[in-house]
This record gives sequence, C-alpha cells and structure tokens, in this order.
Amino acid sequence: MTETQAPAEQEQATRTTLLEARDLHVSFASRGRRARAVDGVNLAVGAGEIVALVGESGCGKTTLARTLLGLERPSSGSVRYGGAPLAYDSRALRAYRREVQLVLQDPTGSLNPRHTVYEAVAEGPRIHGLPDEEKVVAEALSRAGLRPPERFFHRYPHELSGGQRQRVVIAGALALSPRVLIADEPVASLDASVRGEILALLLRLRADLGLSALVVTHDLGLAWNIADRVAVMYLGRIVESGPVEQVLTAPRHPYTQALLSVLPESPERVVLTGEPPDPTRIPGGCRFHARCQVLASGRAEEAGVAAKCRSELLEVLPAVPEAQTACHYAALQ
Amino acid sequence: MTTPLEAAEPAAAQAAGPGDERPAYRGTLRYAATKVGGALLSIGMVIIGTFFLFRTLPGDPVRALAQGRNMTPEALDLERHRLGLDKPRFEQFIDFVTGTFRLDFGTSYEYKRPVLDLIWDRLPATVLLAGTALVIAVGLGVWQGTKAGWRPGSRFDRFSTGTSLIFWSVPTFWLGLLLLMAFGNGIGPIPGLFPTRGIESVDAPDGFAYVVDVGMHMVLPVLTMVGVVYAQYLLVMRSSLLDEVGQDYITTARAKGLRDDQVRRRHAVPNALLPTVTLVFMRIGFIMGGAVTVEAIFTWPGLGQLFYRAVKVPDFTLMQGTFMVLCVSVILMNTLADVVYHVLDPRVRSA
Amino acid sequence: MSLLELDDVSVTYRIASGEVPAVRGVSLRLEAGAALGIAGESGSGKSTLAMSLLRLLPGDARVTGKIRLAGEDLLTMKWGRLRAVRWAEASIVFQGAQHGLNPVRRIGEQIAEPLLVHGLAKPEGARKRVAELLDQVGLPSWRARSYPHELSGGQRQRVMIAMALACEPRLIVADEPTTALDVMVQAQVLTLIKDLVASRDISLIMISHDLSVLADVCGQLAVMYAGRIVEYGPSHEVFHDARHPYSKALAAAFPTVGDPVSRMAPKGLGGDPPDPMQLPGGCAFHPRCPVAVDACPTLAVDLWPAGDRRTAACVHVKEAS
Amino acid sequence: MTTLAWTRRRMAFGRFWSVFRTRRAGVAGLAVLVFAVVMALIAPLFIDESVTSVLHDTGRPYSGPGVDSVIGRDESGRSILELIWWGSRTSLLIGFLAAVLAMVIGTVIGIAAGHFRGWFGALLMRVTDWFLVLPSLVTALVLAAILGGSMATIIVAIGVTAWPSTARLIRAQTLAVEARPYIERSKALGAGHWHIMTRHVLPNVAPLLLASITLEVASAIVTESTLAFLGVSSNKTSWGTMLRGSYDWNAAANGAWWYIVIPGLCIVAVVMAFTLVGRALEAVLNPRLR
Amino acid sequence: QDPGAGKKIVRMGATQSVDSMNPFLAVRLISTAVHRWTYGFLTVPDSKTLRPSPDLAESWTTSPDGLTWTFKIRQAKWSDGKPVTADDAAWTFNKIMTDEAAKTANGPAVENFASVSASGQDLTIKLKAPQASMLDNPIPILPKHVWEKVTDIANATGDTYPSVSSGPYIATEHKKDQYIKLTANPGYWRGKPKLDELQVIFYDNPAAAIVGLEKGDIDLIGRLFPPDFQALTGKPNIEQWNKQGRRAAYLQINHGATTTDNKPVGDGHPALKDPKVRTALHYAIDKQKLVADVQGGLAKPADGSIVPPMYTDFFWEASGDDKITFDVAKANQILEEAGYKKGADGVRTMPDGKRKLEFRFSIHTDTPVEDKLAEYLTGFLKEIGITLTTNRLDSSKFTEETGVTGLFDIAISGWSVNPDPEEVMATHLCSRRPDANGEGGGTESFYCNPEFEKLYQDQLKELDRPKRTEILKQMQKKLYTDAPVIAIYYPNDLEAYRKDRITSITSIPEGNGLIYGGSGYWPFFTMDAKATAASGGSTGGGSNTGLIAGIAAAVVVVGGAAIFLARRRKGAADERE
Ligand SMILES: Nc1ncnc2c1ncn2[C@@H]1O[C@H](COP(=O)(O)OP(=O)(O)OP(=O)(O)O)[C@@H](O)[C@H]1O
Ligand SMILES: Nc1ncnc2c1ncn2[C@@H]1O[C@H](COP(=O)(O)OP(=O)(O)OP(=O)(O)O)[C@@H](O)[C@H]1O
Ligand SMILES: [Mg+2]
Ligand SMILES: [Mg+2]
Repeated sequence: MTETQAPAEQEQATRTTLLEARDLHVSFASRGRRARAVDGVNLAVGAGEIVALVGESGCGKTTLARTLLGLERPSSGSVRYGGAPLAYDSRALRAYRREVQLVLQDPTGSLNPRHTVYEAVAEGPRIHGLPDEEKVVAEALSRAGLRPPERFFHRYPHELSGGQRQRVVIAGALALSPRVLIADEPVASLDASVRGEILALLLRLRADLGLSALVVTHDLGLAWNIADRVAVMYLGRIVESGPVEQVLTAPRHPYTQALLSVLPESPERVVLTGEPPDPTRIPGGCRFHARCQVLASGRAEEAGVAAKCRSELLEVLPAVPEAQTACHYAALQ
Repeated sequence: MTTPLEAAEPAAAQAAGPGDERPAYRGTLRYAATKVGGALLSIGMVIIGTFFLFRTLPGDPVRALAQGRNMTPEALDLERHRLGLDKPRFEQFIDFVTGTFRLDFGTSYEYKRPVLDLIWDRLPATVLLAGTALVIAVGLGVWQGTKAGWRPGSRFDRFSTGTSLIFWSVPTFWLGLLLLMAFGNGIGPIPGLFPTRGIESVDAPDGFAYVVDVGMHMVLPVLTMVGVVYAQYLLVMRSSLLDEVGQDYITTARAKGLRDDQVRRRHAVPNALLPTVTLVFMRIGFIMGGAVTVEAIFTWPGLGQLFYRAVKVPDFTLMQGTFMVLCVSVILMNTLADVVYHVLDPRVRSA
Repeated sequence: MSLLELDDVSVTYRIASGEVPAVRGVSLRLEAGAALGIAGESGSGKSTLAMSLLRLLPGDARVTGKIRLAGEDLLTMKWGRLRAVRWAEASIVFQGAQHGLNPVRRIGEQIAEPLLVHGLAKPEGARKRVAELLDQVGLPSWRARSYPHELSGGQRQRVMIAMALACEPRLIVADEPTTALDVMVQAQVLTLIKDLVASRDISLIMISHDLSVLADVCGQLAVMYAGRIVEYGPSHEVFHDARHPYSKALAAAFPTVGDPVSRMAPKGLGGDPPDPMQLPGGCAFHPRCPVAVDACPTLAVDLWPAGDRRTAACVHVKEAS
Repeated sequence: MTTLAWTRRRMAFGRFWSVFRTRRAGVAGLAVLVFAVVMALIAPLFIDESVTSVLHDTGRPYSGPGVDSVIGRDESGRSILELIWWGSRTSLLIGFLAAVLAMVIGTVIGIAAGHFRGWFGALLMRVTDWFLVLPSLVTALVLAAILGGSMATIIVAIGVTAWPSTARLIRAQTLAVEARPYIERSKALGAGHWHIMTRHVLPNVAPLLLASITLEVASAIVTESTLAFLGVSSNKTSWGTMLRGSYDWNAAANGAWWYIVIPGLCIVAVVMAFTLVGRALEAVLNPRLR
Repeated sequence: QDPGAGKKIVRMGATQSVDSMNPFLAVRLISTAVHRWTYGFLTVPDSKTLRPSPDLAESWTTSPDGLTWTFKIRQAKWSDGKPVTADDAAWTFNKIMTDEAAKTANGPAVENFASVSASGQDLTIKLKAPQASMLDNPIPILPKHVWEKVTDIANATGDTYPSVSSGPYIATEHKKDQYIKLTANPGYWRGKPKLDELQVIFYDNPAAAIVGLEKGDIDLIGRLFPPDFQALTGKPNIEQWNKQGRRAAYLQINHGATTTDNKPVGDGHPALKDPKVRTALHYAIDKQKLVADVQGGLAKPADGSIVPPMYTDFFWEASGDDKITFDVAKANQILEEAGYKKGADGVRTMPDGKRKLEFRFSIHTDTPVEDKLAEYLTGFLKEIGITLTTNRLDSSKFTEETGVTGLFDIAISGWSVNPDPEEVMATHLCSRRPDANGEGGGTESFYCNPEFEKLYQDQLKELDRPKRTEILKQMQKKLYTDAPVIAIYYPNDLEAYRKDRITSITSIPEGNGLIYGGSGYWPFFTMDAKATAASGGSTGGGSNTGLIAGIAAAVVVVGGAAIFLARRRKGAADERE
C-alpha cells in the first residue's frame, strides 16, 4: 500500500481563481431537439485546488469538462483562464492547452495502440515543439510513478496493466507542465485495488507541483478521498457546491441527500425513481422537482414552497468557494 | 411515484394503440423522405454527370449517325438541327435535362427507335435473369454462409469458403465461356444439355412447356451469374454470423435452454441477415456489371446486351440512356435497401 | 443438502499460446434461499466460475471438479436434461445488460422465450406472465413491445432480471449486474434484487468487484484472487474486518463518506495484477502483499479457518489459528 | 534511438509474421503472389516484347502442347507460355496501378470525409456514395469507351470506379479511430487536423489499407480482363487480351483449350492469391476481425 | 406439341443484328438480305451469270440517248392480295428522292434520277445522265398502300407483321436481336418456295453460333470468320461452303487528301505522297502470309485491285511488269534510291532528313482481323525501316478521319462488290471527296485523277458490255499502279450448313457461288429441307428434352431438399455447445 500525504490545512479563501466557467451554456442538436447539456454553470477552480464535480449519468459533467478544455464551444457564457476569456483561434487554443490538460476515464482507449509509451508521452511536447524531448518524457514518467522511466519507453500500451496505462496518460499530460488537470472519471474503469494508487498520485502532484484539478466523477467516495471542494450537478446545472466536509456530511439539496443515501453504508436510502434526466426536456420550475423526494413526501407542501418548486426558476449559483445550494426548500432553513 | 415526464411518455405510446407503431412509423417516413431526397440528388448528379461525360466525346455525333454513308451537307445540317446540336451548350443541357425528366432519352442511332422503348423492351429479360440469379445466389450464399459461420473451421466451412473464393476470383466471362463449352456444346461425357443463346426457343411452345423452355435457356446464364456473385453473400453472411455468435445475447439464449438450432434460427441468423440484406441491394450495381457480360455471351435480350451493343457500335444516345437507366435503378435499389434496412432493424429505426 | 455444491472446480482455457488456469480449485456451498457474493479484481475468474455453473463456457474451456445443483451433477448431465435445467432451475443475469438482450427482438418476446421453450406456458399465458414479470421489476407492461435500445441501462438490467425470474428458478446468478450503471440506478437495481431474493426464497450468487455492494446484498462473501477463493465468510465481517491482506486492500478502496480516516487519504494496492499464465508460486498474492513473509513464495496455500464460519488463505491466519 | 526503433519495428514485423504464418491459405497465396510478381519482374532477362510479335519465332497456329511449345500456341502460332509470361507484366501492372490509384483517391477522400464533420465531410460522403452505387463495371466500360483504350485510360477507368468502396472503408475506420479517446486526448494536447490525420488516423488505417489494396488489385485484374473481353483493352498483351483473342479466334471450337483455359487459370490463380493474402492480412491486421 | 412439326423449316444463324426492318433505313447486310427475300426489285442478278434479269420488272426498254428507261411491271400480287403496280415502284423511288430520311439506305441509287412516273404497269424513269448500272438498282419495291401511311420515315421501325411482301417470303415475326421468322409466300409469282419457314436467329457470340450449328439449333450460317469455319472441319453432318467471295480488302493510303476544291486536308504523312513510297509499301507486304495467317488460307492474295475474282467478267489481275510481288529487298532498294535513308534506330527519314517514316495505321475497334492485320503490317514495314503504329477508332470516328478530315496515314478498308462494280469505282471519284466545309463525301481514297474520271464517264455511257468491261479493267489497273489503295486479298465466302437438314441448295451463281453472302434470294428460294419430325427432334433443344431435363432438375431439387431436411433433423439430434 502506498503512503499518501494529507495536505496541510489550506486557506481556501485566499486561493486565486485559475480556471473559471461563467454562466456557461452548451447545447447540442439531438434528434431534432436541443439538448441543453450544460445549462448555466458557474464554476471556479483555484490554484492548487482539487474540485470534484459529481452527478448522475447524463447530467452534463463530461460536456462541461470538454467545454472547459475548449473541445466544445459554449453556446453562451465563457470559459476564463487566468482571468481572460478563452479565445478559440487555433493558436490561442494551442497555447491554452499547454496549461490545462485532460485525463480521460478509459486509459486503454486514451492510448494509441500503435504508439509506444515514449511516443504517447512525447506527443504533447512534439506538438508544442518543446526542447529536450527525451528528458521531458523521462521526467514526466517518473513523476507519474513509472520508475525507472527508461524501462517503459518502448512498451506498447497492451504490455501494461490498467493502472500503469492511466499513469502513462497522466504522464502525457504532465509532460506539458500544465497548471490545471481536468480528469473525467479517471479511475472509473480501473480495478478497485488500483484506484487508490491513482488518486494518491493526483494528491501528490498537487503537493509537489501545485497542480489544480477538476475531477469529474459519480463516486462521492472519490470526492471524499481527494477533493477540497465538491460541486453537485443535476441536469446541466450545479445544484449544490461547497467544501467537501460540509457538503458531504451535511447535504442541503435533496438531490445531494439522495446521492449520499444510496451509498451502501448509509442508514436509510432514498432511491429516486424515474428515468435519468433528459437534457432535451428540462422541466420548468426547479429542474429537480419531478423527482424530488422532499416534494413527493409532502414536506415541501408543509413548508409552503411546493408551488414555487413547480413553477419558479432558481438562480444560477455563483462561483464562490462557500457552501451554497439551489433549492427553494433548503433556502428556508 | 410517477413524475409528470414519466407519465407523459407511456401516454404518448399508448395513444398510438397496440400494434400501431406510430412514432416509429413516422420516423420511418421521415427517414424514407430524406433517403428519397438523397436519391433524387444522386439521380440529378447522374444526369449532370452523364451529360458532361458524353459531351466530352470526340467526333461528331451526326456523322456517327450517318454511319459512313454519303450524306449531303444539307442533310447533315438538318440532322444536326433535329438533334438540337446547333444550339448553345447550355441550352442543350436544359433540353437534355427536361428531356430526361420526360423520359425522353432520344432516339437510338443503331435501332432508330426511342431509347426508352428499347429499354422498356429489354427490362423484363434482365429483371428475370438478374432477379433469378440474385435470388439463387442470395439463397445459396446465405445458406452456406450460415452453415460455415456456425461452425467456423469445420470441413464444410473450409470447403465452401474455398470454393466460393475460387468462383469469386473467376472472371465472369471466362466462367460463362467455360460453361458454354461444357454444357452448351458438350465435352466428352457431358452432353450439350442446355441452349446457348437467348431467352426462349424460336418455336417456343405454349403453357407449361414454355416455362420449361425459358427455364432451360436460363440455366447457363443464371449459373454463370450465381457462380460469380454468391461468394460475397456467403462471405458476408459468414462473417456477420461470426460477429453475432460472439455476442452476449447468444450466450443468454443458450442459457435459456434453447437448442443449438433454435439459437441459430431464432437469434443468430436473423440478426446476421441484416448486413447481408443491405449488401444484396448495395451490390446491385455489381450484378448489373455481371449482367452485361453474361447477356453478351448468352445473347440474352436484356439491358446488359443492349448496353454492350451500344458500346460496341458505339451508339452514344443508347449508351447514355442505358447508362442512366442502369445507374438510376441501382440508386433506387440502394434507397430501397436503406429504407428496408431501416424497417427491419429496430436499432436504426429510431436512431 | 445444499442447493449448489462446488467441489474443487477448476477451469482452464486452452489458447494458442498455452493454457490459462482461470479458476483453480474452488469449493463452495450455497444453501437454498441464501445469497452469496463473489468479489475479486478483474481477471480473477469470477465470470468464468459463474458461466461454468450452467456449462455456458466456450468450447476451449475445460472444467474439472464437481458442480452439483440440487444433488445432480451438472458436468456429467445429459444435454436434454441440461437444457431443462438451464433457466428453469438456474438462470443468469449477465455483466453487460445491453448485450445480453437480442437487439432486434422485442423484450416481451425475449422474456417469454424461456417459458415457451420449456413448455411452461402457452403463448397467451406467456404474455400475461411477461406483464406480471415486468410489473415485478417495476416496468410498465407496455414496455414488452419495446426494443432493448429504447430502454435505459437500468431498465434493460431490470428486463434481464425479469427474464431471469421468468421460469421461477431456484438459483439466479448475477454477474456484475450493476457495473456500468449510474449510482442512482445501481441503487434501484440492487434494491430490486434484494427484495426479490428475500420475498421468493431464491438463491442468489452475485458477482462484483465492489465489496461494499456485495456486503449490502449478500449474506456470505467470497473473495477471489487469481482463480482461487482467498477469503470466505459472512459479508459484513469480511468487509469490515478482512483477514486476507487482499480483501483488506479491496475493502479499503471503498471509503466511507464522512469517515475522517479516509479523508485526503485514498488507499490502494501497489503492484500489477497477476498474469494467469505465469502465476507466482506459493501464495499467488505474495508479490503485492504488504505483509508477505519469507514463507509465502513457497507456501501451499489453503483456506484455513479464520474465525466463526470464516476461512482465509493467508499464512498469517494459519499461524493465528 | 533509431536502432532501437528499428529493432522494435523488426519485432513488430516478426510478431505480425508469426500470426500471419498460422494462416495457411494466406501463406499459400503469398507464395503464388511472390512467384507471379518475381516472374513478371525478371521476364525481360529472358524474353522481350518480340514474343508478342506475329512474325518472329512462330509455329503452327493452334498447335497443342508438345515439344515445340510447352503449353501450345495461339492463332498466330505464338507460344502461349511466353505470351502469358510477358502478358503478366501488363496484367499485374494495370492491377497494381489501378489499385494504387483507387487507394490514393479512396484514402484521401475517406480520411477527409471521416475527419471533417459538417458540410465538407457530408459532401465528400455524398459524392462517395454516389460513386459507390454507380455500377462500376458499366461506368468503367463507358469511360474506357469514351476515352479510348490505352493503358492509362484503362487504369484511370478502373481506378476511378474502384475507389469509393475504399473510401467507405477508410471513412468507417477513420470514424472508429476518431471516436477513440486518444484522439480526444491528442486534441487536448493541442493537436491540429493534420497531426491527427497523419499521426493517429493514417497509421491506424494503414494496415487495413494494405489488406484492402491487395483485394483491390485482385478485382482490378479481373476488371481489366473483363474490359479487354468486352472490347476495350490497353492494346498490350495481357491475360485479358489473350482471352479476348481466344474468343475472337474461336479457340474453343478449334480445340485449342490451352488458349482459353491457361490464361483464365492464371487470372484465377493470381486473383485468388491476392484475395487470400488480402483476407489473411485483414484478419491479422484488422482488430475488429481479430 | 411442337408447332413446327411436319413443316420444312430452316434456321439461319446470324452474328450481326438487324438494324431496322424499315427498308428505307436498313443498311446492314443482314437487313438488306431479309429485304431481298421479302421484297421484289426491278431486276435481280441471274442465278447463273449474275447479269441483271427480270424480277418485278418483266421487261424494259431504253431510249437511244440512254436517259429514259421504261420498265414493265409484271402482274403479281402483294401478300395481302392487292396487285403490284408500277405506281408502287414509282412511289418508292419518289419517296426516296423527296424524303431526306428515306434516303438513308439507298439515297445514292436515285441520285441520278430526274423523275419517275407510272401508268398502269409501266414505270418510266428519266435520268439526269446515262447510267449503265441502271439495271442493278438496289431498291426494294414497297407496297404504296401500306407505306404511304407512314409519315415519319426516320422513326418508322417497319415492325408490322405479317409484312406485306411481294418476294418469296413474308416476315411474320421479329424479336429484336433474337430472331426473325419468315414464312413462305404462297402467292409468290415464281411459285411458293419449298421451305415453309425460314428463320434468322441472332447470336451475339460467334462461338455460341458455331455450337448451335453443331448441335442443330441452327441449320445454316453464312459469312463465317475463318477460325470459326475451320472449327467445323470434319464435323459430322456439316457441309462447309468455301467459295470465292465478293469482297476485296485493301489499304487506303493518304496520298495527299484534298477537298473538292483541291485544298489539302488532314495530316497525312508527306512521304506517302511519293508514289515510290507507296510502291515500296506494296512490295513490302507479304500477301501470301497475310492470307495464310490472318485468313487461315481462306482468301486469295490480291494481285488485282478492288474487284474480286469472283466476278470473272470484271476482274482485272496484274501481270508482267505491272505485277508487284512481295520483295523486301526491292522495297528497300526503292526507298534507298528515292533518298529515304535509314537512321541509327533503323527507321528511315524523309530525304530532307526532317521527318521519320512513322505512319499511323487506322483500324476499327473491336475487329480482331484488323488487329491481327495491323500486327503483321507493323512487322512487314519494320523490315523496310518504317514504323507503323496502330490507331483504333470507333466506326464513326474512323469514317470521319479516313473519309472526311483526312487525319490518317494508312487505313484499312474494303468493299463488298455488287455484280456491277460501278458503285465501288465511283468511290474513287474526285467528286466524292468532301467539300470545302468538310461535308459530304464518300470517298474511299481521296483519289482524284482526271484519267480515271474520264474512264468512269466513258463506262457510264458504254452500254456494250464487253467494251464497258474493258474500261472498268483499265480503271482497276490505274488504281493498282497509282496505289491510292493497295488491295491485299479477297476473302473467301465461308458458310456452312447441316447436310442432314438442308437437302438441296443452289448458290448464286450456281455451282461455285455464294449462299447467304450473295446478293439475291436464289439460294433461299430454291433451298429444300427435311420436314421437322413430329416430335421434338433436333430443333432447339425442343420442349421434350426440356421437359425431361426439367423433370430431372425438379427431382434433383426435391431430392436435395429432402436430404437436406433429413440431415437437419439428424443435426438437431447431435447437439453441441
Ligand atoms: N455531441 C453530442 N451531441 C448530442 N448530445 C450530446 C452530445 N454530447 C453529450 N450530449 C448529451 O448531453 C447530455 C450530457 O452528456 P455528458 O456526456 O456531458 O454527461 P455526463 O454527465 O458526462 O454523463 P456520464 O456520467 O454518463 O459520462 C447527455 O444527455 C448527452 O446525451
Ligand atoms: N474465452 C477465453 N479464452 C481464454 N481465456 C479466457 C477466456 N475467457 C476468460 N479468459 C481468461 O480467464 C481469466 C478469468 O476471466 P473472467 O472473465 O472469469 O474474469 P472476471 O473475474 O470475470 O473479470 P472481470 O471482472 O473483468 O469480469 C482471465 O485471465 C481471462 O483473460
Ligand atoms: Mg461523462
Ligand atoms: Mg467478468
């Protein structure tokens, strides 16, 4: 078992915002309809901060992550890096992508089976024309925990284990010395036993390099394991966000509560029925009201917000580090 | 606990009533409409392409019409005028397009009859020949492909795949010539069993005997076409069956206690057939190519023969008309294939 | 007599480059109405074991040992009898629900198929039964007319469960029924399985690599490593107090939210998963084991008693006892 | 570094070969193919164009296999063996060049159509589909008839009608490759269109191309012979024109079976060899089939 | 039951298809042959002498100036019972003279007509100039009452059956590119033919036609290609018919193509303007070898010009000093002396050293004989330091380049000569060259020689046959020595028929003449055959064989299906995983 370092208590308020989404909307044409996959998101990742983005399948997490990387263009709103809005000409994008890097869920798929580890890691430096390619690659590999790096240079992905592959992918990102890492479900396809290793690596990189990270996941345990802050997303919008300890131990939004309640160890579970949300048909009022257990159980009625829940739109949550939630019912307490 | 959205969904489906697939049906219609639109576009491209292709022809079509006979300059001019060749290129193009839409493909130099009439005369024979060959080839290919794919590596598999590959490598005309030599003329112990030309005897009898007569005439040409074509159906059926056999739902079917042949007949084959069905239609153009050769060898009075003659003369009006008709029919077949596939495969239907 | 008895079951795949011992000498016992969870990392032989129960393995797999279902030996059974046993006595829910259903047939037909094949119902009755089954798994009956792709992943998995229930078997094998499903849907499906098993006295074998899920649903837990069972016991005990270092690592991989110990401290297991064709000698886990001792590479491992109704295959357990 | 890369490449080839070797049909095909190609290449060392002349070294027309000529003579008394040997050069050359032409067009269009989404890709796909449904033999015949029969014309006529299936295949493969996460990763690393097309897509479609080009050569050889038979030929002695000759000069009725059977068998053997090798390559190289 | 049972039917194979059944339009040999069998003409070549003899015209008279001809039309009936009158003939000629479309097939034959009129059975034709070949008029006389209803000749197919005929046969059925059925005309004025039915069956594939003859699917096939003919050697029941033909094959040489206003056209090689070069070419050609190898020995090497030896009257053959025999050394010597020196590559150049002697040889696409000829000629000319490259052209382009625009050096050519050679002679007249606009024409050689012109005019006026023959021979000699065309050989007429079916046949001319290849209907009028046996027999794999084979096939299919099903059952029993 590898050791992990618990970071010193950090002053979150003093962190400067590095990457930010401002009132971001992304929509797709889907079977003749518009799927509003991301529907008004404000989110900030501070320097050296690890933010977890959690939510159900199809709620727009991946789309948000891709948009942050400039792989998808927002239909409105903007992505800002270092305070300036992201420009979409190829030059600016390329420069941006030295700073912000992506790690995907499926390490096997993320590596071209015809490229050796060396080529895979060197791809970024080559695209950006970095000098001292071999040195950069070796360094990135050893940072990612593949030591000694030379042993891995000429291996092909199929000669590596899943965890090693994910390390190669991370090394590929590190080779460009980015400042932000966006990881979309980085451990979802890995074996449970390997999972901890990779997460520990992320923590170590943050400690060593001051790397910020946005980790997209549907696993609350992961957020608990490594994130400073968590944002809960539902149907294209962030419905609750704040420091991990606060949000995960005392959730305020019924959706977060439901998510936490279905974890195996929880005493009483609230299983939401109904289908996964469909971004082509976002209900009016609170977007969660159709599945909301608080509304269904009549507690909202008692509190007198039921009508509001059904008809009144909620404000888009601002990108602040403090705990906040978008819920008519929670607003009362 | 039903949510408004969930409630709305089954309501819509129930409104369609049992047995009625309205949403899917409407989807199919829309799909068919776009496909037909695409086909029309393709046909338009065929028309334009044909015009320019045939306008690049060297030589003077009027003189071709004269076929080396002595014509006065006036007569040539008159003919030129009659064919509209004295007009500017653009006007010719407009004439050509409107003519084509009115199904007026001009008059054949060779036959001195409207090209459309000729094509219309020849169509049934080709449909008969190519249709029969196609049905047999598909039947044979699918049957052998199924058997081979179900037990890959078996003796039957190796034998049938090997044979089909050999046939696949054989040029159509060569196979036709060999068959003509062997079964038309008779070689050694093989008697000359089958007629070698045409679709019927000159003194064709009536009734059932006529059917037999035509059937006898069809043997060699159909055999030739089937021989060359069936391999691809076999190979596709085999590989798509192999694909299906690896799927989990086949294991599920086995786990359910189905007999081996039930698994094959109910699950594997119907699913594997889908790609084969598309291929059948997709490769209609290939069949047409085969028809040209086979009809030329066996004097089969079909479109292929007409086209072959047009190429040999060369009779450009006829060639152009036949070419367009062949292309358009292939395009239509493909469109049909798309729609059929769409109807057959529920996965595509709602996509 | 137990419903299912496995006695020294081994499965070997023959492939071009040699033999893959996927399952190596597994012995298990399952009482009627009980639920057994099998956990283990990818490639440890869980699915192979599950498939061997109904002789569904491909032709290149060789199974040895004894598998007895209600006293009958499945491995020597006649084909006709085996077909009758399949689904009617024991059914199976596969790993990927989207692939376990025939994509071009309506789900109603597919659920009804085993009923008709086993002669348990006439077409009319089968239709009624399908509606009933769909209702039991919480799907509206008009869904019978849908095609698999028209359903969400969770719904498909429920259809698979409905199908598994169709012939009212005595045993259901669920091979990773919730992997690749969303948290919320996963909870729905697990609740459904739990309820069904509890209410009908059906035995369940559930496979997963998520120990926490298994601990939740099953009474007993078996942890597999490299084709062997390395720990066996009541699930909560195994989960919270594992005796085998591998089980420990596996359990630690699933942190409890709110537990300050795991906050900012993800735990994992170093090293690479074993290559089944080149298994280390002795205890197969020793190269990755944090508490390995000198004896491990040569030790003849066996499941040693490790407490009340518990066994584990670790030298430390042996020494302790 | 480079030597290492070389050894790795050699090893990769060795791996490929060890898999390919297990496919007996493919190996047999390869043997035939190598034989045919080598024979065609070394032909000028032994014979020259004059073997196709009707005036030099001719024997009795339609004399059968014997001491005088190993496998008989044609209608002008030329040796069939020599004609086949010399004609293989034309057949193979046309086959290869037409296939290469089809490949180049097909690859460029296929990759572009798969890579560029939006109207450009859609347009390319439309054009490809259009060409795909055209009855290729018929189109080739029309093209050859209009342009006149020379070697270049025949190659162009075959190449221009054969590329769409390649384009289709390449496009499908491109789409499959582009859907892989490593493309996304590469984009996130800052890669442009060119980088993705040449570094990721092309290497991944290349094996498929290799397989498909062998299959394409096979069909080009058949098409060439068919075109020759239907009366548009390259005016050079090829197996197709020989068969045409046997037909024109009614070798069948004159009992000169060797004139019909042997060139035909050569076509079948070589086409079959290409097909077997192509299929074997496909099976070994195409991950989907593996 | 076979409907043909008990009838005398002869089936003729044809590898050429009918272009049109409308006699105004039909130009193909097969179509004109069918029209010869179904329609009457003014005159018909005599079956023995090939001289014009009465057909529908019973008798005729000429005015002393040779400009007015009066034909007496015989009392005969159309097959629909209407009488044949001079009006029918007059209408036919007038139609061709007035309707552009009707000129398609036989326009030139009425070019010289000033007017045509009829009164009763008397037909009067007034000519613009005297015309000795008047009695070889190739126009079938059509029934006015049928054809006058046709307004658009250009688009009339003539496919109305039974046709209204006055010849020995009536066309009763025609399936395009499949077959034509002709039945005997019972009211034919010479009497009903011996055959009941004559069928023309089309083959695209000559090999299939030969197979058909061997099998008895067809009884006769005309105009055989040498290898096809040779293939029939020694086959039982087959009579091979190998006689002198009416065709001459020659090379057309661009010796300086000009238009009617004597302006040069085209891009012919300048060397060919030199008669010495043309003579050298002539010496270099081994006609014997061509005959032996290209025609399988079934032709006669040409020592004359464009009239084949079959026409013994008109045939002229070179002899003595005029005669050019194959002699490479001589050819080389001629070229050498004329200053065409060989270069280092063995190719000669023009005396001024500028241009090499590299000629194009224009042939038709898809003609194996011409291809083969080209191979040989290339070889021959190489021996005398001349490079020949083959230029294959489709027929319209070929006609244009070798007949109008003059874009050729040497081209293949040939002519099937009618009993009167006037027509073929006319193709070498100055007036046949294209005009300044590149229109018109019909020249075979771009030849324009005043002496030749004069001879032509003389023969037109010369009504005394022996004298006219002499003039025609002089014209041939002129062509031979001037060499605008070089005749290479006269292909034999090759035909074959089944002895067991056709019991008697008279060729034209009788004895050593032609059957199908000849002009006129004699062979087919006089032909006799065995009656078809009552049941099936040899005809076309008759329905009986068909039935048997069909039943056999059905048995095989059913049996196969049964075995298949049985095996499936068994297969279901032994299952596997
Ligand atoms: N390119 C696209 N075209 C159309 N719809 C899209 C596209 N990409 C995503 N969507 C839709 O947007 C919604 C959000 O998708 P997204 O992939 O961002 O979800 P996610 O939260 O990452 O889900 P998961 O947990 O399953 O990965 C989904 O409903 C999806 O169908
Ligand atoms: N058909 C086969 N042929 C050869 N080897 C196989 C085959 N199926 C499985 N194996 C091998 O057997 C071992 C066990 O596989 P199995 O699928 O049972 O693992 P698993 O525990 O179910 O893994 P997962 O969690 O990934 O589903 C693996 O090493 C696998 O590579
Ligand atoms: Mg996602
Ligand atoms: Mg598994």
